[in-house]
Amino acid sequence: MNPDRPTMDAERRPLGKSPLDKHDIAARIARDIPHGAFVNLGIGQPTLVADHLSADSGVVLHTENGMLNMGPAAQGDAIDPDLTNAGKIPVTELPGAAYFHHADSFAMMRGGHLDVCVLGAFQVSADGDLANWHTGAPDAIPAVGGAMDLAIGAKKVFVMMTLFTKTGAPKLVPQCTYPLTGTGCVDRVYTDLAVFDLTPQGVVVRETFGATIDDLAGRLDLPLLPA
Amino acid sequence: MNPDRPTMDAERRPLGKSPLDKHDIAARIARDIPHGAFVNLGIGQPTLVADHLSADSGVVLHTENGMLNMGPAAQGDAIDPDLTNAGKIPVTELPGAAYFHHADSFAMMRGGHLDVCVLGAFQVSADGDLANWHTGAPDAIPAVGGAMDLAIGAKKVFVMMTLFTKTGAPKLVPQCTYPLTGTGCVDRVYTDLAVFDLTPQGVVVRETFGATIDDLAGRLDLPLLPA
Amino acid sequence: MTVKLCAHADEAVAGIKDGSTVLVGGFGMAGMPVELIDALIRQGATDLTVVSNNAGNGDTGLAALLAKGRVRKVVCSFPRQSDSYVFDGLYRAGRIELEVVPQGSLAERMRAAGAGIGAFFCPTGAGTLLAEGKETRVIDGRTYVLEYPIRGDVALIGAHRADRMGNLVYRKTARNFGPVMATAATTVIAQVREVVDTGVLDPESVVTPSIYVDRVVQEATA
Amino acid sequence: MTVKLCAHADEAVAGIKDGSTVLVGGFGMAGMPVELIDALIRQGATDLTVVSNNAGNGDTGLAALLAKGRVRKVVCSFPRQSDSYVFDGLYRAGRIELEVVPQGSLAERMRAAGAGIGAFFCPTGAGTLLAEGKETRVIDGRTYVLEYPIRGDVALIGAHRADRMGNLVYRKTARNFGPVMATAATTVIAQVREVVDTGVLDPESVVTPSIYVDRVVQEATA
Repeated sequence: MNPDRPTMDAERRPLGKSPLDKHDIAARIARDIPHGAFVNLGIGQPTLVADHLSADSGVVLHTENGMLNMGPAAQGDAIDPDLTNAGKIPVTELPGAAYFHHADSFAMMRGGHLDVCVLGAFQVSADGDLANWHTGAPDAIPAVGGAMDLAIGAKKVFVMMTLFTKTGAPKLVPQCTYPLTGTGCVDRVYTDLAVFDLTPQGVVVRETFGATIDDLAGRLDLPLLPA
Repeated sequence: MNPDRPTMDAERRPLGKSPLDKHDIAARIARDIPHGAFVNLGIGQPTLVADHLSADSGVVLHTENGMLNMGPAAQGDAIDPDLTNAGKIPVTELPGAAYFHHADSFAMMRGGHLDVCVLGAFQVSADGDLANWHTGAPDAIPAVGGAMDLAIGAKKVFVMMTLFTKTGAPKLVPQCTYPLTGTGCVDRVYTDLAVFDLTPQGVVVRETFGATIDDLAGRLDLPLLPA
Repeated sequence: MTVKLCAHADEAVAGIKDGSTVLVGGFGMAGMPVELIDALIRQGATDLTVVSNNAGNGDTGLAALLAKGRVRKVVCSFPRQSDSYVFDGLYRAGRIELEVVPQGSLAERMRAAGAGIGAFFCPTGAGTLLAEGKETRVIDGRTYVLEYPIRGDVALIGAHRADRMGNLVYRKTARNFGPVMATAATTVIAQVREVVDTGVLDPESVVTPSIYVDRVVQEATA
Repeated sequence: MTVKLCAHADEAVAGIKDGSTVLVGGFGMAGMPVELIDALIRQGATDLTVVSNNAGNGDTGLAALLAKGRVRKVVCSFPRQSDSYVFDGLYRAGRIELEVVPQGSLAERMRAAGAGIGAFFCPTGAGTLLAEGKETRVIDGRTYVLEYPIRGDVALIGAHRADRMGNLVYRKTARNFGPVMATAATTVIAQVREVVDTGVLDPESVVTPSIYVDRVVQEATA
């Protein structure tokens, strides 16, 4: 992958000037995935990252239901009910693929062999706690899937989310109020307004989009450090 | 396997009249292996049991170095350095074979999926303790291989041994004096002089060969029960 | 012992007892043993504990088994789906128990059952709701949760092909939970698309060796 | 990360550090990465801990590495063989440490390392010399020994074929420890008989996926 290549959609606004939409965030994440990395993209918005990985990136996608070197979503005659991703969407296989069973697939995840995983989140805390599986609502039916395994397994855990909820509440918080998926597991948070590194020294703002650090500091309930 | 078929070597003495040699013991064990059983034969004398399993026995041999449906030893051009048994002797593969790695092979053993394993022994105690890996001699180099895994894994553990050492000491004993391979793991002991079931009630003599129960009781330091 | 080749799914599920723990393969529809589940519905066993990744979709398969009130408890990673309304209704009415297990721990706990492991320290879920009440231990600075095996009385799995000895191969991501469940249950029943002669499957490519398989039935719709 | 295809075994073993723990595949000669071991002898790393099923045979391979005094400790299941005289001599002279591990526990401890398991309760060896000093626990009436992962800095394994991405297949019982060791070491180096183009290996039959493999070298004698 060429880290200097522009986002694939020429109509997108240039990064840095204004807030990003989900496609922009996905493109921004794709730029940070090293050449040849083994990557798991969580269900939902993180799957958009795949659209921004170039063919020569050498990135190998893992799907936790038992496959490495997963290809794009299947269309038309290529749809095969035996070949789906973790979101149960029909996908394709690339040359060099391998299939394995669930225990082997999660051993691969839990054993720290994936270089990167990208997950959505309800909340991320300053010390890297992740909440993305359960709203904690009393009538919610709990369902975790592979979220907890992914959160603790990959060498680097990237979160992709908006920085604020629709009602304006911060999602990067001093302490998560939603039930946790994993503790101290998030390395970096990609949002519409900024990219944050969660470090032992604190939350470092690597980059902003249409906002200043001071803007963000005024709306977030935690100290921000410049990069 | 037809449990009524005679031993394969017509020259063998009829069972029951006189002590058995190792081939006789192997034949006697083969008679007790159920049709279609999955069986591991330990290194050394237990491998002789294979010679007494008929082709229609349906017995499937496991070798702990990663194979089910192992065939007889390889001869001449059939020798393949990639295909050996646990004793590192070249063997063959039968139709319906399967290969797997060491962790899967020992998971199969430890998980209780083998119906029978047959092991040699230095000593077996009345309550089923097995000693077959270490003489306990101060200058001996300890080496256990798969003996401990086999001892605790199979549904039925059969021991094949002479009842006495060359110097006349009993090998079926109240308590093992050699270091143990496993505790309470042996179900049945096949010897040159008798077959013993190790039961919660005590040592039951199922069958004798050229000896009476009284003869044996006089030479063994433990109570014997008739079948 | 020797695998039983069954002529019909009803023969394959015969004898499943009330109160059994039934491991059911599949991830979504991939690898789902639909004909075996339908046969289990006809067979009648009740008060079942079902271990499966999901808790049924729509009105067929697992959802139909649930709808008939035959399942006391579901152990799964992800019950909630867009079309899991049968489970959702039973759960909200307090008519079914639920144990949510992280997907990898679900697989590993069944693997432990099949591999003779008594329990294992697993990092997944440490510090979360799903570890509440469980023993934990810090090993080399990391917190682990002690997880115990999940054993089945019966496993119902879907595979691609079987030979006459019971060796199984799967196809693509339909492999998922099948090979693990096959090691973890007392009686393993496989629904396959095709039964081939022994010797046809490549011994290097067999995923579930015959030792794990008790009964095989070829799909009626294959 | 992307596998490195090496032109020579010396390139494949470059950088192995003194004091490393080296997992060495093979069971007898089947699957033994002979050219990688010979290259390690030339490479010079010393004070090694070697984890392998055996402790060398005759005067070549592992035995030659031992004879050069480069191994501080051997972790294995079966050091004593008819032709293990190099190891035997070092051991009796007190010049090498030995940890004997039951063969299945050796495999499972490496699997645990690769699978992120912190420790596991294993029935093997309970009540024997090899469990002395280890934590035990009775679970459902059976005694288990707590076993910890064995991790390698490096694994040297032999496989049959690799593709250019590093996916591996093995052949017959030469598979043995290779796939497990490949999951348990920081740097995994595979000696193969043939490197084929990506896409040639059947994805259903890949035993060690490329994610586990760092360097591949084709045997010079192949």
